[in-house]
Amino acid sequence: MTALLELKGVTKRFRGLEALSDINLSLKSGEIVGLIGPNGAGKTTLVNVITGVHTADAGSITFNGAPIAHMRRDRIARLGVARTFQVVQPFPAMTVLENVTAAALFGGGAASIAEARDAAAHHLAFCGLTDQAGKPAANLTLAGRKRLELAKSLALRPKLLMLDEVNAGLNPAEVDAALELITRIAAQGATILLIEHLMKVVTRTARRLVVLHHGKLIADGPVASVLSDETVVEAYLGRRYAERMAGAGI
Amino acid sequence: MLWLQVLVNGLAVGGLYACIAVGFSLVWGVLNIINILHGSLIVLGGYLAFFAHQYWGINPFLFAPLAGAVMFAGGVALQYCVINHVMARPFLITLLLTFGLNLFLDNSMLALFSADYRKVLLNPAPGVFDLGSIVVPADRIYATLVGLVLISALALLLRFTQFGRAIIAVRMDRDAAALLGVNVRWTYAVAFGLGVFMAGSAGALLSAIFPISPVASAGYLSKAFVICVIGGLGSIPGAVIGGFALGVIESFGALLLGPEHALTLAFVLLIALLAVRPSGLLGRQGFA
Amino acid sequence: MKLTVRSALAGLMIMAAGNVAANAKDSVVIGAPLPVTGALSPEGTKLRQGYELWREQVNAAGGVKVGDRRLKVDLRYYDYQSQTPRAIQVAEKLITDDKVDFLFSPFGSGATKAASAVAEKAGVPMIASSASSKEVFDQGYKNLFGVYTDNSTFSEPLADLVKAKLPNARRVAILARNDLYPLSLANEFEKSAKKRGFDVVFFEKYAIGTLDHASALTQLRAAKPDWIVATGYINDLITIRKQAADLKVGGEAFTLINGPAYQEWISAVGPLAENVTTASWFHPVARYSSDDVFGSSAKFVELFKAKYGSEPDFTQASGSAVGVVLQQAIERAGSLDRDKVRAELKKGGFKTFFGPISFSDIGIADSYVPPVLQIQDGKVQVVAPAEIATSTFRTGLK
Amino acid sequence: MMLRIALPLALPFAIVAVAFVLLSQTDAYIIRLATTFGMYAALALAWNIIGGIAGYPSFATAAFFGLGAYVTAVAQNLGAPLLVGVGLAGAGAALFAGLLGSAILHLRGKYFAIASLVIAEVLRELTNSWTSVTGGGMGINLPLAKTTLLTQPQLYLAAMLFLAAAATSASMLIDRSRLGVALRCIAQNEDAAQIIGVDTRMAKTWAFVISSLFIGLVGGVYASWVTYIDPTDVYDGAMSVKPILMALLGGVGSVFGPVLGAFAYLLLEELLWRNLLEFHAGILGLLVVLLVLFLPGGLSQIRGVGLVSLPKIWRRAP
Repeated sequence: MTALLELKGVTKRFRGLEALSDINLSLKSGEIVGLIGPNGAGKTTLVNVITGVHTADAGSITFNGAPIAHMRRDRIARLGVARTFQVVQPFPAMTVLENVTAAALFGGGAASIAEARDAAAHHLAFCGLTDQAGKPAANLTLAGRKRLELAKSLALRPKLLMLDEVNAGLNPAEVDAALELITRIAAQGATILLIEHLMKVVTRTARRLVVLHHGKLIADGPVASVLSDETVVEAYLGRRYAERMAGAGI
Repeated sequence: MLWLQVLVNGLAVGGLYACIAVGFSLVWGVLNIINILHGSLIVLGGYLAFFAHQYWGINPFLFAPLAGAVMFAGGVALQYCVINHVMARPFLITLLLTFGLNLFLDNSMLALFSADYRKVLLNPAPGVFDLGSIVVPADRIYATLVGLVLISALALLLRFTQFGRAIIAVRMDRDAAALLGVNVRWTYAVAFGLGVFMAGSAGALLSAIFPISPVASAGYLSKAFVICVIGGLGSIPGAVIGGFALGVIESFGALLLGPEHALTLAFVLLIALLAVRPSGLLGRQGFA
Repeated sequence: MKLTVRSALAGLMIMAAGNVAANAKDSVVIGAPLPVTGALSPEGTKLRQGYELWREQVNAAGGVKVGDRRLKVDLRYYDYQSQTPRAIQVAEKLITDDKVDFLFSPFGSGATKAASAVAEKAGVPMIASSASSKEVFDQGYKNLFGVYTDNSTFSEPLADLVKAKLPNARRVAILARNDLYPLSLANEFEKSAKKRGFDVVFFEKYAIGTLDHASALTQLRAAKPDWIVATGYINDLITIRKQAADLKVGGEAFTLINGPAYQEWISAVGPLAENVTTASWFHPVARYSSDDVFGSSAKFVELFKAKYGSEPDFTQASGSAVGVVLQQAIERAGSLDRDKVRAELKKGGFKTFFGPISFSDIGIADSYVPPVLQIQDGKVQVVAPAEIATSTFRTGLK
Repeated sequence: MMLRIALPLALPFAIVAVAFVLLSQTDAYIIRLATTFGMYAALALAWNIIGGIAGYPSFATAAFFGLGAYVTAVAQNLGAPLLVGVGLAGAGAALFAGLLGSAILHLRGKYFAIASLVIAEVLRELTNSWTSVTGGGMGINLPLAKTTLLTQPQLYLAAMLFLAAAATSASMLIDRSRLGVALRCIAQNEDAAQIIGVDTRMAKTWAFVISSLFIGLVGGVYASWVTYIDPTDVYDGAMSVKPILMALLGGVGSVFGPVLGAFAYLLLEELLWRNLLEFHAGILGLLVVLLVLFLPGGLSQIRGVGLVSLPKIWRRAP
């Protein structure tokens, strides 16, 4: 099976500072991959480069056989690349249903507004938002807005779904619910890239783990082997992990 | 020699342009308001200087800071009592508010002072600096010098006083500034007041150079706009650079294309600049 | 809330309807579009002063004599905001809504030209106070009558004067505002100068709204003119005069039109006004005796000073002049009938304080010689024609 | 389905036709006011497409208005009939907007506002200095329209009302189309719109082009109506601000808000102007201030003017 997403030698600089250097990464269809690394490691930059928010300074990105490194964001989205934002990005004055309808209409390729609305209702049900459908998006709770982000992403009928800190700011119960949702999404066949701080989330759902540190990919492999990789643990994960666990009180 | 004189002309008017634009730029940068009122405020400063000169014989170049100070109080009050109510709203709303205020102020001045053109007549006349084949009008040099002193004072105030830092903090991130204990409402009011101060003193500085009339306000506003876009929105050094740049561009435009096309060149450059570098010559990159 | 909105709307409607009140025929209704706000508001104020003085005088004397009745003058003003299309709308409104008998023109050549089309369509005679460009009158309209003489009546005597007093002057520089009247005037000056063998070494236009004239004047200076002519409105000419001095622009004669005939211009430029020449259609030194409500130029000036505290300039005088011309035409016709009044206007021969007024075939006054003026010792002096001159032409500039 | 398309197409025109029949026999003053209303409504509706629905605060209305006016004037002076002249005005403005859009539609918020504001200044300067074609500062006269069925005032009343109806139809159709959804997404969060696959560049350009098409057409009819235009008047900055005021007065972004706003604005403007010779503009300014301070959502905030608060149409179930 060929790779769904293939990054080769991707480099991104901001004012001379290398945010990503020479990233090589390949995701296969149906995989759930965890992407971890401390703040400023370049995780969000990597997502931004893949989705076309930033253009890579060097390297190639291929999605489903098509080069997308210089493609506009909306076209990349229509090819089937969806993402959620660390800071949620709803259309605040629209209702929850309208938000998802818009996503189904454009990224999801619905033929008409009516068809898009039907699809949206389905995705809302899937994400457990049906009873909130008529609310303006701005009135949702944080957990609700995160779910809305997910529903919008699903409405794009993504082949690749990148979830950026989808659990940040949620309480443990909400995190559990979100994880359950992610597992169900994965079951539908989409490739998922899970960008996370919380190890618990990653280890519970992902089989493969990628570690970014100072813009470099320092480890890539099955969860168990990455976590036991001495260099990763000692040079980076061990300290961070410990601090984080202590800080989050988990 | 002709070219040198044209360059000098451009720089001489450029200094005045810088004075016109700084207050507008400050308000734009800190309050995120396009202050349509700015041109009328310049005219009002001109009237203050005119009457001060007529009744008390005060030289307008010396009077400029005083005109600014008087109007500063008015500016603070206006912001605090009126404009502050819509600070959180989209800029279209604040723009319409200042548009309405401008209609009101313009027409009030028309009713109070009539539209007759007036001008401060200095006695003795300041004359010119004659440098052989190049002449430079002295009054423009005085106005530019006083203007640059005031602008520098403003820049120092912003950089080195606690209040100045508060203004910059509010400009960067108003919520964070509020959390750090900055009184945002008051900061906005004073920042607006400083913009009005600069408009008022600019008006006084121009009162001996250009005719004063309420109908002149739109012309000043449009100059301020163009200068700020050239120099960078909300940047004080940018407004100064933009002022001189516009002066020189217009001057050479008139020479190369004929006086009737002086502005065309400036505008064409402006559009090009907007398309390529919307933040202006000195502004920060991005769509802040 | 609902109630307030509804009642407010109702109130507004009543206000709107109020103005269209009945218009019984005990008055002559004259419509006058005025630029009260906007760029032309200084001129609008002046015109209105002229209109008001005339109305006061006529109404104090009982009104306009129409047959054996005396009708009061009812002037209807609306602000056209110095916008020409708005002036057209105002003219239209005055005709159809206020049902005026006659019209005075808006200010200046451009707006007059535009509004004259409306008057022509409706067949309403319109007396133009302040239009002097041929382009306004050559449209073949029958209802337009202007009390100003043609622009060439400025350029010709001035060119004669410069030619006579400065025999060595050869080079002429012309700087014109790119606007109907100033440009038309500048073209006349070019013609008059060329006719007399001058070299026009510089002819440039500047855009409306130009704040700074340094570059144009630098080029003008480089052309080394003996005689400089600049056209525009008062604010342009204040700046041009000042910047010419700033740049040490030389020359033996300096002509600026329209501006120096206004007292505000002289106050604004101060000593720099010395020896600047200009021309205007009226000056308080005029000594015409008249058949109009004023009786003579001197009496008009006296009444004007009594009411407004200053000597009338030509724009203020033109406001009264259109009044007296219309009044005489109505009184001669003995009726408010537009055709009859128009016929009287065409006949001309009005003796007014402004001068003897008759109109050429195209409707522009051609019956008097406007004075050439020069500022001397801070005062406006008439230097031509010789019959009414109060001083002699001085050369050089301060 | 057919009804969803046919109704917005037909309804505004039907209303306008009735209005025309009723108004065309009234006196010239009422006709002039009604014509002005048609013009204001069309301009406000057109602005609302880019400024309200798409949320791009355009100050280029004066630019397209002036451009349309001058295209018609020049075309008619070269011998083109009125209809061709006005058609060219609309096409010219739309084409210009398409080209301009690629240069300035990537700017956001106030940067876009400033860029669009400068366009009118540039066009005014160009028109001023291109004397051989435009007549420069002297302005340009237009030939009187030849009419057979209608009188002159009736012709322009019909034309402006027609444009207002067309702009209403266009707004209603956009509102319930993919384009409308795309524009609303852009207005609320452009980055998010791109992420869900909205071709924002295309959508914005279409909104700008459609908006400018109507503004150009209105400019063309206006030029023919007043028979004389000059650069200062048709590129007047107030022409850019007025439609915004009207839209704001009626409620930004809604379909019928601009129409109501245009009516209210015209009523105010006319009343003040008729009754106050000297200070009408000053009072208007004061009213604008009060409006912004106390009715930031427009007239629709007042109970009793519920007319405009119709539900957003595309929200309604099919």
